Amino acid sequence: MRLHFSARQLLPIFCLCITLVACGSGESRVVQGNRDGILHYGNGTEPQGLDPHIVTGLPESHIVRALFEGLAVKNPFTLEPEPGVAQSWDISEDGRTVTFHLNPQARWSNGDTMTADDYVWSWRRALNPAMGNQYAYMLYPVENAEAFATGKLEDFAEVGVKALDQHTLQVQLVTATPYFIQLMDHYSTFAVHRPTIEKFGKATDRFTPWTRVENIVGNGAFTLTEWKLNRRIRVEKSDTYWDRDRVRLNGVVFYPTENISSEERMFRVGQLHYTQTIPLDKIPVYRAMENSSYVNAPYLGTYYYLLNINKAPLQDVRVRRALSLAIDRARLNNTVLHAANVPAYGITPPGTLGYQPPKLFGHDVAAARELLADAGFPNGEGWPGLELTYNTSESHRKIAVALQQMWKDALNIEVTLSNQEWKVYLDSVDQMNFQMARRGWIGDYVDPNNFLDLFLCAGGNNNTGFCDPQYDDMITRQAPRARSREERYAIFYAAETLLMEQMPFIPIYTYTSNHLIHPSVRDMPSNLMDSLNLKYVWLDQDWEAAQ
Amino acid sequence: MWRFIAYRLLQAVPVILAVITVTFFLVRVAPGGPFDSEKAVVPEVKAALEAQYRLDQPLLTQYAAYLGDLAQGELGPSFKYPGRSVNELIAAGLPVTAELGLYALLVAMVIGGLAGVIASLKPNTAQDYLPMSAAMIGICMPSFLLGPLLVLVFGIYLDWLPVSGWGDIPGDKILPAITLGSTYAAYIARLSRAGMLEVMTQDYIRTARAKGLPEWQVVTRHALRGGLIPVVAFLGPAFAGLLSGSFVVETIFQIPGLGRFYVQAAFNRDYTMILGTTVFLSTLIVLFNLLSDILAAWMNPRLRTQFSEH
Amino acid sequence: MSDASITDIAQAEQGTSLWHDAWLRLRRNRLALFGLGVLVLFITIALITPWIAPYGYAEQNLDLGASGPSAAHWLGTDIFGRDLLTQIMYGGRVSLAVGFIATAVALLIGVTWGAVAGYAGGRVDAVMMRLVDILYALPFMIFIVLLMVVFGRNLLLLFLAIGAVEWLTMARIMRSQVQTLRQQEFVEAAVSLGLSPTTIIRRHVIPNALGPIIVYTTLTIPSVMLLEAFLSFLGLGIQPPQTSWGLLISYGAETMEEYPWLLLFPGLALTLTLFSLNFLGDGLRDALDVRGSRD
Amino acid sequence: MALLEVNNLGVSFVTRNGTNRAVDDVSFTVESGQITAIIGESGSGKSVACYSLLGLIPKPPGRIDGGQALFGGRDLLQLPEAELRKVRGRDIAMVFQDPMTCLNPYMTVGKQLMEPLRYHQKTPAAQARRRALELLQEVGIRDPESTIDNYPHQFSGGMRQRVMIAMALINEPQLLIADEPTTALDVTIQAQILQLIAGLQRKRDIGVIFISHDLAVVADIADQIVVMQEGKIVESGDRAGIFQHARHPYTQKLLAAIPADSKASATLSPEPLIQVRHLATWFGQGRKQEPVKAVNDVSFDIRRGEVLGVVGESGSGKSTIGRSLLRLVPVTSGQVLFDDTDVTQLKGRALKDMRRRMQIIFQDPFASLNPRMTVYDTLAEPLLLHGIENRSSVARGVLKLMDDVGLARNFVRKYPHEFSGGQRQRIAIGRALATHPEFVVADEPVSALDVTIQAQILDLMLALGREYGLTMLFISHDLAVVRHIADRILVLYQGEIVEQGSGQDLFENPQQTYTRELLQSIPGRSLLQ
Repeated sequence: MRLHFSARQLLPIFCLCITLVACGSGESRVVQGNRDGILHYGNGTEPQGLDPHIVTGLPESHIVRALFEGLAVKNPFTLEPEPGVAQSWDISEDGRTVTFHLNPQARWSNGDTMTADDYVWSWRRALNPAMGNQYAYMLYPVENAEAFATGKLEDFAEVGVKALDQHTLQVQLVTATPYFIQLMDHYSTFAVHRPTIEKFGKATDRFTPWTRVENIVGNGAFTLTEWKLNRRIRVEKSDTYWDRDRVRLNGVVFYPTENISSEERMFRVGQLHYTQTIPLDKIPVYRAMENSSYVNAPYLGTYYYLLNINKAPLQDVRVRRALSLAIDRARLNNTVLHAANVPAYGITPPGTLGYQPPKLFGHDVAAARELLADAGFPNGEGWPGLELTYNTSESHRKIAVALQQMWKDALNIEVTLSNQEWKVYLDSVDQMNFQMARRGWIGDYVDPNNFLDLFLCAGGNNNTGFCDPQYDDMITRQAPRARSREERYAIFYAAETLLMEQMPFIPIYTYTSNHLIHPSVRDMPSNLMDSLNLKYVWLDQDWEAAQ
Repeated sequence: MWRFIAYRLLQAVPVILAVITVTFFLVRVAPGGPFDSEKAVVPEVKAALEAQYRLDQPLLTQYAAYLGDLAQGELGPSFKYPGRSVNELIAAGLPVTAELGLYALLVAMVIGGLAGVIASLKPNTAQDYLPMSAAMIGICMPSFLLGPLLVLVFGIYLDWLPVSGWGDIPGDKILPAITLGSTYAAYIARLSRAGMLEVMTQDYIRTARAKGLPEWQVVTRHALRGGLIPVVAFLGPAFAGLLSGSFVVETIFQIPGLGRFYVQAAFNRDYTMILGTTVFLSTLIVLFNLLSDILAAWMNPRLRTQFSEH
Repeated sequence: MSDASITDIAQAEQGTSLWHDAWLRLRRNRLALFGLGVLVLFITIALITPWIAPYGYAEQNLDLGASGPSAAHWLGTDIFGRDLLTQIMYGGRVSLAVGFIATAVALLIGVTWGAVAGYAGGRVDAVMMRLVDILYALPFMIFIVLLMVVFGRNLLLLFLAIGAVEWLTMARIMRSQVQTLRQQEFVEAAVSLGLSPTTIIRRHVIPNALGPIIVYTTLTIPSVMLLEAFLSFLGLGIQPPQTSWGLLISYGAETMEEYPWLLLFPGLALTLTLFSLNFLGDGLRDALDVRGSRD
Repeated sequence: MALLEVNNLGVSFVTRNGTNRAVDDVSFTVESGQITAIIGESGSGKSVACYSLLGLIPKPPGRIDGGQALFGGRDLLQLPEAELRKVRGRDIAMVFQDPMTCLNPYMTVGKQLMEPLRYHQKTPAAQARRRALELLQEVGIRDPESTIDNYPHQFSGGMRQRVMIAMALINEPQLLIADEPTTALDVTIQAQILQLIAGLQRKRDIGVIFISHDLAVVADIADQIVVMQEGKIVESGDRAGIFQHARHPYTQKLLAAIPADSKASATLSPEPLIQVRHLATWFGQGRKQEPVKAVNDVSFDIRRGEVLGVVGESGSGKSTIGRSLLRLVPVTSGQVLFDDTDVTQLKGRALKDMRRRMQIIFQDPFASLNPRMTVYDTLAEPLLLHGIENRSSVARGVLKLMDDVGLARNFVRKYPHEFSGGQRQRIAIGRALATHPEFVVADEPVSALDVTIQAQILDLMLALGREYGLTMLFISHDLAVVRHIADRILVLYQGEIVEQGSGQDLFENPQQTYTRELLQSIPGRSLLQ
């Protein structure tokens, strides 16, 4: 091997390759996309898979909702249910029987007609415990669905879902559930193409390649044309979808944009139309731009700290209330969070279909110090210490550090921080070995019940040790029987007041959705569920003129 | 020669086996399982999931089953990506990481090598300190700082190079390679400087000068070969370091490499994925160590003749 | 034979001991002195930080938020309004501690492991070095992530984990040094005197193998500091409100456009430490190189 | 007109601790067709003078203070670098001391040989290759066709020096400067190289400057001799003038230092201290490779108080014998009886006690002392280890040793790097004597020293031998030195004893052809009585 190059020869080669490269990276994807009707969408992490009955994350839901469609669909502007595969539905007098009338035009992407039997078979697959569907509880309002899903019931025939004929599906509910139609938009209730699945193995098999590009059969507005791992997923307009005339996009490309700073940079150089989120410290920069692409809107979710009320010193309600009153939520939001969110004083986000939660307290340091003194820790003496557990993330750290100092200044108490890696944090919360832990809950459907049922004694996601029979009774028995929405909300209001008096958790803020959306993207409204309906979205080529 | 390679490869098998065993049990000790998620999972569903992936069997049987599959080259299904096998994910990720590692090594050798050689010509003068300090920047600027900085300057302000991606837009491999390679440029600069200084004091350099050759020919024709052997011997460990550090660069530049899969797998307790990536990364490291040892030996004629004799 | 008394020895012309001789040579190397000066300055500041820090390290001023260098805050403040100079001083305590202690751990294990493997040779050497190969083959970053995840996070584990990974190259360098020294005649002379192998290693081999080790150590310290930063970047390093230069740099990197000083000053501290370590290391290596002295 | 005329040349080195004048006002001339020898000990400036003419002294520390160097009508000292390089490559060529390191190990011999030709005269490759083959033939390399493409490590020391000479002559230079070309070679090979240089000089009628520290080496071939001491020329003249009637005391001292006589026979007790029976030490018993039989079935006795000399060339196994006796090297088979106990079977404590009674002195004074231990520590260590002195008395013991070996007491706290080669060897001897051994192996103790220092060390060893009643095994490749110090001599060739006898017998009537060849190769044969 002869190393005979000399420094003189090497220099020209080096300069050559520098000039070759410095010719810019050509036309940006956004400009191309606007011309070809292709939306470039920053989708967060790499999707796990596309089987509606297996996936759990948000990134997966965006793609599954493009490839499949439920019986009903959320209108992106009003969030009210719209006809999907079911062109209409009627609810019985006592609200316990729902009959869906399927749209005869509804087709699978391989041309097969959609039938009611598809739904019976699909719901059986979704509820089958062997499937391991973590969102099976979406169908629990259906009679005996929970029994079947927990293995107590073998025969699926007893579950309240029947195909009266090819195009009529009748569902028998356990009790009147006003939000049941909304659940039909959740992908774990979607129908899946039986022949395709059975071609590759048993119904409940998780390893089958039926969701591969060459095999997948869906019934949504788009079909899957390319999936390059950790690179991009491309879907194109389906020509079998019943409402295809309304669809104005020719295709969508989803990018796994895990690193939020890189995602923002891709947006800035025109590689993305839409970003999943935005780095906290970039918010003031974008907000200052005129006709900025920064979009901020309320989002159906609450950020709060779980309090383990079985562990000292949190078993004393006065301590819990003191901790909550000592926090200046407005100041936290305006400084560290750059006014991106809304301070919260309860669990239910304000304006959830018109429901306004009670506000029992505000930022009151004097009252907080008094409460703490009553509880036996005057000016922080004898304070045993308190540990706040949170999972590793930029914003969680910033909030925790700010609050740690607020408690120190206001109550002169020591709060130590324990930053844990994702799975370790989940394990700590699950095993209740924490004193105070960060928690965020995003609504599955737009109804106060989805937030208030968190703190039921048997609530799977309670994790506070709080259990009040009177509260349970109001939520599980009284509310469903309310004859009108006002009466139901009054019961919810009373229940939430009782809850906040006990303060098993410290609400911090109500989520907001934060995205960078290119001005050329039209009819992609922000809504409380931040839900994406690609059927309505279109790209306006001469967006600059409009500005 | 081939006996030597066969011998080293044979030695690699216990090394990789040890790596698998250590990782297999270490991962299971970590708190949190593959199926925990923020929304509490119904116990029955969790049990069903664990049964599907044979996690409910005793640890030793799982270990034996895993080795059995591994023998046939089957790395098992991924927990996090149902429907995809670890083989498939690695097949997608490995070539990218290896390619990124090679380009980074190239960058490190060019920057480090040039800096080291130039510095060694006039030790302890400005011509020594300037290139060495420039190469030193690589060490004190971590990739999670250098990457974004390069992207800002070349990607956004100058708009010369793409901001992210791998292989889609021409030129998108340059910034990641520089970011990853710069750390090792410093090591290589120091090694090549020391190597060259050592060689320049050798007698055969004086002979070359006595022949009346100009200084730059003395350096390139005579000094370079001997001076750069320590650098070549260092390529093996450097590549190992690059592979380990690659996933930061992969996250910053959205590169579909194995490193990124690995971190996701570690954080999601995707046991089969962790094992699969560890096995492949270790094999890549062992192979590359072997390659750099052979290359270093090949450059030295004395060892080369010994090789070809037996 | 005149009875020589101890005093006779004392008056003996005080030979310049090697370390003393090395110090004389080092003193003439301006750059190495500059490096030594900076290091001593940083270490003293780190030691007396609690008494001289202008502000409490956790003292926040949320309304102020991130502000540039000003009269009140010489190096500006971070997003919580905390004084950056104080953060850098406290960060220095952790970074320098991690840097020096983890490297010391690596030095201790690496030197002894390499010396024994190099001196023993044969089968012992083969086994010991195979173990080093195994650890080399293990992608060490992943090994640390798993270690930190499994055993949770505390500073001691951080030192041990980093030290346990950095000693591999140290062991290899030491082994090759010892193998060359082993053939030196003064080692054979020591054997012929009847000294035990451990004494020979301790008194004759290790002191003569320190040159390259010192140079490598000056490279290890900064890379260990960066490794700590990397672990903290992943959220596995130290816990807030503790901080380190690495953490400050990783936070600064995220907001380098909006608040550049948050990145500039911690970066400067680390770079300065790195350069002074390297100048000192080179100076030390040249000073200790006996060959370069008289003949 | 002289080929090279050097007038009042001055060269000094600017170092941190002051400037020292290496060459002080030196003038000499070199005639073409003659061999001019420059003789001087290390540090006398003989090499610096020649190197500075060709600009081979690195300028920052080195500095030419003045003088002229007329060659072919031009003053070399004033020539610009580019011009000087042309002269250096084409008209004046050099051959250096150590052939093992002077050839580029990473380049084939052929390519290095052709390089000066290709660079200076741009001759095409094929023609240059033919020229190279001719030269290799001329310098005596058999069958150059098959070896020209080999690498340097595939040649022996002597062969490599021949290649160096061929490389120097390829451009038909007018002047050849040879800097101690044979010092690193075995005596038989040294003789051949000396003949080669003399023969080539006559055939090509070129000027040769032969630099050496040993007058004996140039005794046969030098026409003119220049003697230098501490940067100055103390005497110069033709060969006969210098050897027969040297005027300057330093020259006389150099002449006297050449060991010329053989040791008077002393009466010794017949009773053997060491008995070696069928000793064999093989290396590299790999599975398949053929083991190297360094020492193969050797038997001999050493009587108490006797100095047994072992003579042989490199690779003859003489050092291995010494190390085998002291168990520094694993013995393959055979017995070594020391005072009737078999050393080869000893273990642990017994081996350690035995080690006290046997010691070794090495060749290279720079490598045999731990650079990081003061003289005091080096001497105190054996005294304390074997309990010869205790904590309080060790200081006295160290000083006594220093007196015995002739080292000034106030050097006791100094480090090895602060001593000259000769002083270091004295320290090594002191260390060996510390344990009051009965038997000492001296492995080429003086080969690396200048001639005058060599003489002093030999006398010291003889004196200490008598005073301590030592039995000694003296190993060397220099027959003249061994004859001077040894009572009896073993001649070793490829691991086997070829002949043995007293110094006198061996010199008068050598039996074996190899011994005769050895005797013939002693440089300055004519000087010996």
